[in-house]
Amino acid sequence: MNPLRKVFEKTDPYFKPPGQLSRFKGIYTATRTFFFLPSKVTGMAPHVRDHIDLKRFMSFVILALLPVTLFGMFNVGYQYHNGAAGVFEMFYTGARHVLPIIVVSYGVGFFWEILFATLRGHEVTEGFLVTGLLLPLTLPPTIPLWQVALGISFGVVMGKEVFGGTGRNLLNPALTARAFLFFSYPVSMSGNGVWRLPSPTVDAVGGATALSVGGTGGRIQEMVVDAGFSLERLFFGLHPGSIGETSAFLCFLGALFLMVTRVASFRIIIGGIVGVVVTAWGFLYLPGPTDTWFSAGPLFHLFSGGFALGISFMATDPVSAPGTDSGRWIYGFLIGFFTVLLRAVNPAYVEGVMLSILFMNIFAPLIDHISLKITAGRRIPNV
Amino acid sequence: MKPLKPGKTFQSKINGVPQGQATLLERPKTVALVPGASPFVKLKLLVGENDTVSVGTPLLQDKRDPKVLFLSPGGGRVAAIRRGARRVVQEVVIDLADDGAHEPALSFAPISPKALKAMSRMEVVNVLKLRGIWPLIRQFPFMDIPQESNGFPMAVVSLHSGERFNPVPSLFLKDQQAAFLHGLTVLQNLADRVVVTAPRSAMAPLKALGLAEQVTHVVQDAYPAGDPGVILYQIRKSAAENASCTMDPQELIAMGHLLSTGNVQCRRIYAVSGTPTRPASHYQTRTGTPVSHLVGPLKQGKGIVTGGVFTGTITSGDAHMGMGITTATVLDGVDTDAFFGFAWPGRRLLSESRTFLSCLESGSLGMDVTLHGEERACINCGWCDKKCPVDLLPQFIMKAASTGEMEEPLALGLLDCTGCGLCTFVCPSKIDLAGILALSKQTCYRERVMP
Amino acid sequence: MTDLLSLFINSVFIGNILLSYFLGMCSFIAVSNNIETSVGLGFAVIFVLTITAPANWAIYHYLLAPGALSWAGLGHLDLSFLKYITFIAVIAAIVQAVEMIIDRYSPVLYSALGVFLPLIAVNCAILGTALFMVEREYTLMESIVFGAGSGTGWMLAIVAMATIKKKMRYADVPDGLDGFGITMIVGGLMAMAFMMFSGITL
Amino acid sequence: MSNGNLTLKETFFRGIWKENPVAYQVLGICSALAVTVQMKTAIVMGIALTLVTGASNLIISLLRKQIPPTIRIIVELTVIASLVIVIDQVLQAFLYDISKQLSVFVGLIITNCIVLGRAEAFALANPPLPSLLDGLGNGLGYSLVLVAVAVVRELLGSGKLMGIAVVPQVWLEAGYAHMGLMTLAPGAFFIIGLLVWLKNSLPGASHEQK
Repeated sequence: MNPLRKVFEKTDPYFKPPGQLSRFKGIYTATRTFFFLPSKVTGMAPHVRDHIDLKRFMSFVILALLPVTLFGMFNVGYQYHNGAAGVFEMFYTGARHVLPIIVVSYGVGFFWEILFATLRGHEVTEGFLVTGLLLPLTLPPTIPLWQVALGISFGVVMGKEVFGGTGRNLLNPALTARAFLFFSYPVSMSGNGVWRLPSPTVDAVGGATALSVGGTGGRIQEMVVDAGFSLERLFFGLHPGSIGETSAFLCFLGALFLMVTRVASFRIIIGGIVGVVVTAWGFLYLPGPTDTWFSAGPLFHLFSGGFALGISFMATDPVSAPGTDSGRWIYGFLIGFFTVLLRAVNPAYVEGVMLSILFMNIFAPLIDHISLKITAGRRIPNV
Repeated sequence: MKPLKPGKTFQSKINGVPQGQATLLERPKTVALVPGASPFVKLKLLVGENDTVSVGTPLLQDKRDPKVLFLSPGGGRVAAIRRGARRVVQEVVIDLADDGAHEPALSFAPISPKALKAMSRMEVVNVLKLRGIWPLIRQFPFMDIPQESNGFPMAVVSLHSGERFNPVPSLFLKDQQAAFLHGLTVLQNLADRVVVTAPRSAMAPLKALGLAEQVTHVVQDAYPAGDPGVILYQIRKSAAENASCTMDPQELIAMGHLLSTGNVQCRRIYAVSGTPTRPASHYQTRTGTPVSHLVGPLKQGKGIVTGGVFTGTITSGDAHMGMGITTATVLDGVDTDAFFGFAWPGRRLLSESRTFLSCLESGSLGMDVTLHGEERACINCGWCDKKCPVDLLPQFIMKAASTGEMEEPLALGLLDCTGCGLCTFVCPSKIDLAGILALSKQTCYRERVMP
Repeated sequence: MTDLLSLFINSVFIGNILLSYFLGMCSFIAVSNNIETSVGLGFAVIFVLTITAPANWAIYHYLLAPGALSWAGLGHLDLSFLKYITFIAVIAAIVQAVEMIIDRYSPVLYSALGVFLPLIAVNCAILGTALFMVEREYTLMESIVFGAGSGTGWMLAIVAMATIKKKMRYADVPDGLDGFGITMIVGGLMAMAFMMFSGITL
Repeated sequence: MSNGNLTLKETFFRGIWKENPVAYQVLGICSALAVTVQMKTAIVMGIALTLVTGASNLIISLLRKQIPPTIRIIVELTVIASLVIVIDQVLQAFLYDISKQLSVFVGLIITNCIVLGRAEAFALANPPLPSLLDGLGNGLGYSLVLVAVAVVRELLGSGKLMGIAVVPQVWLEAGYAHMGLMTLAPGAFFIIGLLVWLKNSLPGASHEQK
């Protein structure tokens, strides 16, 4: 017998009522089921069940996020050393700064998760594993840790737990946390100085993102390239930005993995990409300034900023997205549309993808309502 | 003979599909009348324990319509009357008379096809009620015993539901062509239109039996393409057709047999599948035979499901096969925890998702009766509506029904739900969607039909 | 033209009368339990705002504002302190008149909007819009656009809230927070999402 | 809401806590939030509303036998609007800056559900003294919520109380930053939501009916 199982079997009575520790049943069950997937026998038809469960489901999202996370660590180090160091040294520098953010995010988040699970008697759910990793990926590497803690607390409590936990929330908790930090601590979250760790070797002002380029006359594409953001660079990700957002390539790779395994809805992802391409292309032909992101064209819009990360991992959070297929297309498309719109006409929040997703989260129930009305109207009534 | 357009189905290949010809089993010691799972029937017992009965003696009566009788499937002594929750009669067990050759049996007057055509619909209905056949005709959308004797807009006879564990049509139709055709004539008398469907794979054997022309629609070879509710959903043109009826093909044969010969037909072909101790195959024996008689001795850690793995019930070996139920499946029921269950690549794990390596495997996979996870809140992933054969959005109906509201689930098509169980099967949150939908249907029935 | 469009966008999204000025909250909370009703009330608010904003504008600029009565030779009068009582009277009168007119000429519209009209008379979004209009010194055209925009923004918020409440039937809100408290928190989350438009320039 | 057996003291105090108008009666939230970025405006707003509620309750109670039921709403609105005009003029005369900051929200006291609600529910059926106390009590209760929200928003949002910086400079140098969200509209929503939650979780407070 597995020695671990022995430990669980010995401790089991303490956590089952009327055991002394039955108050902490939530933590115990969560730990136990993490190691040993329970296999309750079905009581009602159907008597066979698919092997997929939420642990598997969420661990696939984590799996898709891993390359993004690891690359994010590497890139943080790369930006610090300006590429002038060994690969391992750069990765190590990055990891040293990124890991604490992830640890704080998971630690504080779990505290709230467990507190609510214990107080309200529900299970500790797997959804948080994704939230806890997603939030750090949307943050700049220079963010103070106490702000991470505050952000994840807000996201988990106000974004999720007040609604009853994973599955019952309205907004993506990681995005709620991110938006909270964005509006609360704009100094830590935007501007040119936050995307690169303060480094003795590199000028901090050089740490601007591609989206902050523009507005000084000339053509935006050339200006962006001149500023050091060629399309390849934006695509592969060796440029300053939020920890996880820089590599559009790895984000889309993760998206592809999630689409193939059907964990994420391809309708949202494709819809979002179509939304960006169509809108960006439309703006290209509209009269408007040529020196801002207004006329940057589809490819620059697709690969820059947090769009790839957002559309692959945040927009596809099924809970906060519409539940109907037609709704998902519209939802994805509008996220793309608003992303480009904000970059084009809102100089205050050029990095609009996160807010666009949050905004569409709010309207997801409306989209669902309308599309359900239409679907129900098409059926031959049976009432 | 029209092929129906392919719908959403269960695609995985599975182990334990019954193979080969029907083997004749020896005569069981007991048989039982198991009136079935319809939650709406209120039964009245007409016999007591130790009474002597013949094949065809009325044992039960529907309180709502005293003319609706349930006849005994065996001759002998009433050994036990088993009751379930709220003292509802579940089984009337009959010890068969020792001598198989002299089993007492009632005989009815035969009715020829010609005489049948001359009878009015009302007369046919009365004959069916008194001869115990009426309870086997089920009416949509509640799958209740039909309460009114009006004609049905349509009668759907599906020769195979598409679930691979069900009996193959050519086996139970063999040598029963006349009874089958006679049964169809009865249905033609009752319904404006009779629809007979068979999966593509059954068409060649049916042609050999000379029954291919009877098939009006060919369906996919996959579950639940052949489910009568799914077929009705696909071919109906108007809301009036929602009141159609359906009948199990073997019961249709029995009906034809009873009317043409006057004798109750007590033979059935059963499919035994999964991992039983005897080979997974077809067996011919009495109606209402004990489950253990059918599947053989049961090993530790196994469970028996009768009536299909997606829609049936878990039974014990000493229970008997219910009316209209023709499959028994033995599945593993290991109640052990899988170490790091969520992290295995899963080369041999059955899943409709693509999160296991098994989606790349070409071989077939085993099933078991475990949940494979813990119940969680719905995460709105929408896999249930990707599998629903009648295009429902089960998660929305579930959420609307959870507030006890009735209007919205009905508008979303709740009554079209055939209870195929695929939504529950694929749900990663392990929510029993099919069960919740079935419960709301029952609530709806109570509000509507029995106010 | 661009100015008016900008003003419209501004009043729908950025300065949303409900989500950034907290006006019309009572009916927002009371009515958002039903989607159809919210849509009806939303249209009624748009309708009434589009009419009362210019009406109040005219009254203010020709009767109440400092020097407004110069056409009657009373240019030295400043009656602007009477604006509260005048506006509320004008709104009540217009709502009453509108109710009677649509009852007389369009029973269909009346059955759709009629029940909501009396509710609106005391909706602070209506008075608030009129007061903002005065404070921000809009022109007549601007006041019409501002009225329509505020109404649209209010309707957008209440319809979104109603659909969210429908989705939240599945939620499991802690006891003390259930009802009013969670509505406020959802309102806050909505307000946060709407803030993505702040700073927009057209 | 029977007042048959209530003492004058209870009449006064229940509006402040037990049946606090903002949290319990779900009334008057509209203007409760927009002026809570700073404590100063919140306090002035609270005083203004308390005076209006008290005075309107008193006047309407005095007139209650003369008001014909059919036009009572119009009379009530006229009384309230006149009082608001007075308050507004006083504010403009003596506290011009704050009056500017309060913007249209003083005027919106007219449509504040608390004022009309108390007039309808209490003053129309009770003698002047209890009505006055009821009005003042409810007004104070409203002010309490307003000030509570304002304290949190001003403290967290800009590190000040009544305009005076209270967050030590050392904190700011150590990396503390003000929570900008609190000065924005969503902050008010969150605070009021959490306040209601807190109040409903405390013993002795009656829970709002769903």
